[in-house]
Amino acid sequence: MQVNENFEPVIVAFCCNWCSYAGADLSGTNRLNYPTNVKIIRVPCSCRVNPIFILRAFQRGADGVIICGCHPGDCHYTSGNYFTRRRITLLYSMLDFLGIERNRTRLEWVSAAEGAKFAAVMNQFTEDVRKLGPNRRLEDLRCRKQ
Amino acid sequence: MFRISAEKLNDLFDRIASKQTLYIPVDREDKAAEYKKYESGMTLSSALNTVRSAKDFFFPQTENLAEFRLSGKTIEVKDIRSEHEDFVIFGVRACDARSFGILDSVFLSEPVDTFYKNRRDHGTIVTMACTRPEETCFCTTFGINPTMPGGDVSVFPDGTGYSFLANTEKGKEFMAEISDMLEEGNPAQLAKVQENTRNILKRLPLANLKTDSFGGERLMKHFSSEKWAELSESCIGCGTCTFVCPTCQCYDIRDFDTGNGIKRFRCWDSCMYSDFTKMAHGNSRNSQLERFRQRFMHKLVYHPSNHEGEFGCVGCGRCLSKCPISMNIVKVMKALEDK
Amino acid sequence: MNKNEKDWIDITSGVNVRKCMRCGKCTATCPSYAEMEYHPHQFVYMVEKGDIEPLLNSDSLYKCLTCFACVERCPRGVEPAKVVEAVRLTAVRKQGNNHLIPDQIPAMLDDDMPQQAIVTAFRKYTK
Amino acid sequence: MQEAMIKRAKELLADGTVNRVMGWKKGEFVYDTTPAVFETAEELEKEFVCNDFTQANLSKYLIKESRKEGKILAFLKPCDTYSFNQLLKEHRIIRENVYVIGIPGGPKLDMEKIKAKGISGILDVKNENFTLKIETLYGTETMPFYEAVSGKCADCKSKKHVVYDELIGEDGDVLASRRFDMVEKLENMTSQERYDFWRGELSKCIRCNACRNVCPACTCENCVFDNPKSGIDQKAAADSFEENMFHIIRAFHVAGRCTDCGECSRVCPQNIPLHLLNRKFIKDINSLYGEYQAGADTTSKCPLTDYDTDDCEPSIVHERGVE
Amino acid sequence: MQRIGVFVCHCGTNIAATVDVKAVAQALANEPGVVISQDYQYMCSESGQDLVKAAIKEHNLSGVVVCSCSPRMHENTFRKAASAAGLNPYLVEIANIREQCSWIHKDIASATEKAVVLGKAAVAKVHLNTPLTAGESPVVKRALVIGGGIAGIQTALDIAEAGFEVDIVEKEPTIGGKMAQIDKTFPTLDCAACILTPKMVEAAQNEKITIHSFSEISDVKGFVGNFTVTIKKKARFVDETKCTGCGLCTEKCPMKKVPNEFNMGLDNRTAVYIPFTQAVPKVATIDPNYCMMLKNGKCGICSKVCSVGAIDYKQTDRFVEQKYGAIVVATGFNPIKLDKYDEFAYSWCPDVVTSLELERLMNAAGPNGGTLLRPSDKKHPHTIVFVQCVGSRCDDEKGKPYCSKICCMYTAKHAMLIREKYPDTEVYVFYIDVRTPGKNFDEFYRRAVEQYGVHYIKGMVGKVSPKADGTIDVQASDLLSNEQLHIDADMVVLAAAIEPDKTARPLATMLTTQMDTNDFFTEAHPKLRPVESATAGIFLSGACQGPKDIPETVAQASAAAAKAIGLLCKNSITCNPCVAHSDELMCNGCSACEKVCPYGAITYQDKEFRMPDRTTAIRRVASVNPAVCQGCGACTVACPSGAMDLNGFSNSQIMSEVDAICK
Repeated sequence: MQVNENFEPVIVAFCCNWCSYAGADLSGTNRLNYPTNVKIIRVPCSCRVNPIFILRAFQRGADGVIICGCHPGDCHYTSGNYFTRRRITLLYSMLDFLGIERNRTRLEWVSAAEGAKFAAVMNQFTEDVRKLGPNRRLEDLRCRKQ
Repeated sequence: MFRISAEKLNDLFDRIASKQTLYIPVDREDKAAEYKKYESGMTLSSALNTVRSAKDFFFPQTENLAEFRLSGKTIEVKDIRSEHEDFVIFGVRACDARSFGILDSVFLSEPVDTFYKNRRDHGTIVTMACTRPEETCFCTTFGINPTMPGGDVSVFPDGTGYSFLANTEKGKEFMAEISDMLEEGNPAQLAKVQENTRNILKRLPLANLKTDSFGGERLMKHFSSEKWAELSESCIGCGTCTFVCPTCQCYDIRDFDTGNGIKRFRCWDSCMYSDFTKMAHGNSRNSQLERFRQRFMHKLVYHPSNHEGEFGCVGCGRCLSKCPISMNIVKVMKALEDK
Repeated sequence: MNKNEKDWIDITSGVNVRKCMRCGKCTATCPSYAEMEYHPHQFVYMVEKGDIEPLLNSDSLYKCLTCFACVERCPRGVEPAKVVEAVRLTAVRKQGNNHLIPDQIPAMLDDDMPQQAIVTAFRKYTK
Repeated sequence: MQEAMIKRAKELLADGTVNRVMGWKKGEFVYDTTPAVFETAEELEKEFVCNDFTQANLSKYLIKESRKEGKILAFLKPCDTYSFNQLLKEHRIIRENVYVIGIPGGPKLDMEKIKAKGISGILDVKNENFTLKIETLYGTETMPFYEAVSGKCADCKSKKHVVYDELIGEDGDVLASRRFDMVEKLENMTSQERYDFWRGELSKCIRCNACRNVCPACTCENCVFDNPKSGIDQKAAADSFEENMFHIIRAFHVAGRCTDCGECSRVCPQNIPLHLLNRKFIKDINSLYGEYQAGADTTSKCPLTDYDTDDCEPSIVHERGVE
Repeated sequence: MQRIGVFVCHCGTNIAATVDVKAVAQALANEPGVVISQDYQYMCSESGQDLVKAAIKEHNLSGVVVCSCSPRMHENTFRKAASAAGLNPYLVEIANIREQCSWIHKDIASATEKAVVLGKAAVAKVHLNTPLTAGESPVVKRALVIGGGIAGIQTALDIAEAGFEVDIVEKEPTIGGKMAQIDKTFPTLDCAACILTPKMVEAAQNEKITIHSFSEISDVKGFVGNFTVTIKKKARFVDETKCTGCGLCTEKCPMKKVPNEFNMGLDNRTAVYIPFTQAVPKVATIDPNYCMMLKNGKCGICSKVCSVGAIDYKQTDRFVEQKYGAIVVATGFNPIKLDKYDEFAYSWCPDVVTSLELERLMNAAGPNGGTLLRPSDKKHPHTIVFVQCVGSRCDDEKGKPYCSKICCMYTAKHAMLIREKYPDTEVYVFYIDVRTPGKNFDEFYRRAVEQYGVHYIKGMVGKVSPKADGTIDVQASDLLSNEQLHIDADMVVLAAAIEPDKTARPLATMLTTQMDTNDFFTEAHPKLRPVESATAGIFLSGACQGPKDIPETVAQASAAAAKAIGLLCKNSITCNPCVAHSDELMCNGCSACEKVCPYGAITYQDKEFRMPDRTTAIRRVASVNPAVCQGCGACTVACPSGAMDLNGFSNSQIMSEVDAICK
């Protein structure tokens, strides 16, 4: 696949308020860099992420979507991330089944203590998406930037 | 009448396609036929009709109407209309050909729908006479003669070739372009084929379906019929009948916020849908019975009432074969007709 | 410290020597203890320090029975036997030939030699 | 079969067990049967039909019918009983108001498959020893019965009735079907091939909503795609994205609830193999979270409202099969 | 039309150094609905907040966006400020341009661009914010303490002291827990019973405290301030109200071969029993697994000898339902099972014992009356080997990854006690590390070495092999002298790791509290809220939260009590308004939401609706109890019809953020 050096992917990260958002804050507190491409949306729990939001992001021009939640067993709401894990596994599998590139979607568990992991995950994910190039298979042409 | 032999049909398509966009019905993998933009080597479908009707060419399922953009606190409106390119639809059956007239009566009456007119002006309709009608066909009920299909140019298959007859000015222009490829017709052979078709038409299971019990003057009788409840009870309220119908012309206008502006578009709507003509106060027809009744009343009563007796159905039979629960206009007509 | 050698051992053994918490249970459990100049815990510790040269030159390498008692007992899952094995492998590769060649082995066998030891020996010397 | 059903229905009407009968009504042709409610013995005698073409799943109608006055008799094929059970589980059907008679299932026939053979002008279809004798306007044609079997019956998962008050005919067993073969075939394609396959299929969609409206799992009062408040309502696929969106979300919303009754693909006027999307979810659920058959009972937890602390991670999607 | 104010904070140079704050303010000023966009040095400062307040009043703002640090930092600050200025606090949104922008990016241009996008997303969201009002729910003035060990007793006493009713639920027939089994305590070497038993009696006599012994929790419903708990009072076949604890039945019971769990199975008890003399409540219990009468209806002696007629063979489990405002978990710990450690021969050599067993062997009330004798032959042991870290600090599935914390100290205590009482006995302690932080702890351990001559050897025991002569060969390493040792020991004492009680896991599920992978309850915050669980109204006391010694346990017990008292003092508590709600017109009653709700906040009811077609219909619809809902949003995704939505994080709000970011 051709890598366009100038391609700057748009990446939407859904982070649960209790672990991953705090993890993202920690990576900021520790001044750990990750690309500006990543924009975080705070949700109370990873289980709040509706598959519709993920598709919506792709529709509107996102090139990658990542969901971050508490590690399984650590959910602030006890079980939210267990539901997330099932739902998102199935959804990603379906997107893959429809021929959407696998590396455009990811789910990671990042605790409030894992600032370094958060930054590393975002660096890696951004690179993976950059390699894929712009999202063409699940975009809405009407929303493409002129 | 001029004729081309079946082997040379694709040469003819190549010629037409070299001048303007040509659409012909082709078979899909699932053996259903659909109109496709002609590319060299495509084979004309032998199916009687396409799943989707030919109305799509003039009244597509979605069509952009305008664009707006917010810049600062002002709204900028962008007119996106442009002249449509010339195109030819080949192989339209008599029923679909008639449907254009019905659509015209809606879209071309004042105020004229310029989007529709634009497409209509640039489209040349080449029809194809039927030789193997299906059991679901009932075009003759509405006075359509499938052996004389109309359109700008009529094409008559005779088994080994196709005869061409121009019906309109546009048709004559079309014929002039291809005249060098045509040879003299064989009226005798054609007459035999037509005779054969007429015989089959008489034997069609729905050949005796009559419109006598319908029309504008029968409004109250049919509207208040007790039959609707039974007829509509298993309707699932989908839009299949509407969307495969060549004469249904209802649409909804919607705005889509792209994030960089608004695109205003129209798209087909179905009176079978629960949110059809939803207004501020809510819906005007709240039960499936009312919605179901609307669809058939429109075709059989309101349309002839508003358009000089012309029914809103051409008997193409698509809804008969596509309705998920096999409820259709024929069953409605039979239930409501005078006994 | 020979960093390359250490990395090589880390990779070939697949062992993270830093997991060792210096409890010595490996040595406490080692049946070859008396024969060994360097004991299992020393292997782990010295590899961690990068102090590999003495190990390479020691006979201890070949005294390990690869019985895996240390692997079984280690509370941290360090797997000292694998470290020993990796060091041994380094030695073998360094010398360019084997400590023993398989043909030499039959002559060294006696009736008391347990079958397991013979199998282990073959495993060791035919790398 | 049809006679036995009519006879039993008349008995139950007569003794007051039920006041209505849900079945299928004859049409203009042999194949265009319509789900219908019968209220009298005369209607049953005259119009009731159960033949090779009575495919429609009646379960969904019982949501509405079970809320009416009195009890209704419903004839359910094995596959329909799964839908019925699933609807019971979701509190959509009032069980007391339905008298279920299990009837043998298919294989039912698909007219489209007969027509795809180039047979047209069909006047009658008779099954003679598993050869179809088809009367047409253009003479008599024959074809093997099994080549005309509808897609949903060809992949039949079970001939067992999971819920009924009484049975007409024998009860069957859960079958070892090969229904996941096509899903597997797609899984083994490359991502690009899969994309092309689905683009080809989904671009045919005319958004008639037949799949959704017929689906016994789609019983929302107001579908998100019809509800302007949802922010994702759409009336037609104005962009290929919307085609994908509709079918992905619809499949997701019925995931773990879809009984694989096959109605979606049966009714699709464009013959899109929509059931493959649902089957993909079923296959994934079975392989990742343990065998689960929606509608097999009314008590087990739907895999999507349940979890196991040891569930696999989504990375499994990234790791398996072909990219 | 919205009137939104945007406030961009410099945070000194924290933000301003890498984000062009003026440009951000300018860019956001052009967003629809924005009527004022300002930047300021420190938005969170008094004057910064005044700026926001003034703008709210002056421009009659309908929404506020603050571009500043993480909302986890100052969201509350700005909500309070908005509230003070008369704007509903939930109409404030924070764009995190410090932690998630200025601090992680170096390039000013791209960081500024990102800050603008984050700001736009917040503006887009605030457009859809709705005023929310936090509800209130009353607090039941009664606490439940689960577990009647020293932690539970201390917590209950403290809460009762503050004047609130407390119930203790203990699964054993008596309260007292592990401490009741312990002989002496470190570092003072005073008698455990002398400390514990007066507290047990105090708890029994305190009129505010109700003890449910031999009871378990079978169900927990409700939420902070209003829990409804079902307590299962297991059948003990003795009427607690009649039994005087005279013990006559236990003397007469013919079934005398029941392993005595109180003495770690080192001796036997009778089928009807009182665990120990100072048991509270001092009531007999019949063990149905051994009682002849209950097993085959033959015996009935206890019933005959009981002068008060307390024996009731027909007794069944009873369920008591009670409402509580606060729950304290004090389920304690147990030593792990050592049957997987073949190398220590624990399973088959009676002279290899655990420390808790040694505790009983040395106890005056223990099986040997306080004389230390080998269990196998009742001989006096001359060499005793202690093995530390058995199952602790293990990276495998056999043991536990954590340090059990108390073993170093109790082993020093045991070694010291043995050397003091039996100076002829040699004591060896094999250790990996000696961990004795704490007041007077290291001094204590040094005393064992220096004053009592205990042999501390750095190394681990590799193999314990009982020999034919009755001694035990202990093969170990001495790491400091780089040797493998063999010691002929008479007894081996294993410092088994401790683990949370097995009842804790199902309890956590009922309480919807979190546990770590080791089944210790997780505190809400290790430093800020160490005795609270993340679930409001559930507090943690003692070793259920992590390994602890007695002083720490008691300290935490009192701390948990203080937290519970703090809650019980309130008449009502404010609820989080960011809760789910269901649109009844959309709800189809499928119950998917109910099944994923971890709090049981969703209930269904049949309601009559007027349908669009002018008929009425009874429909089953979901409703959310806002006091119970914690706002996770699991239900919103489970709901296929989109009927369920979440205040503060609604579908449309999140989608508007997505749109703004992807634009």
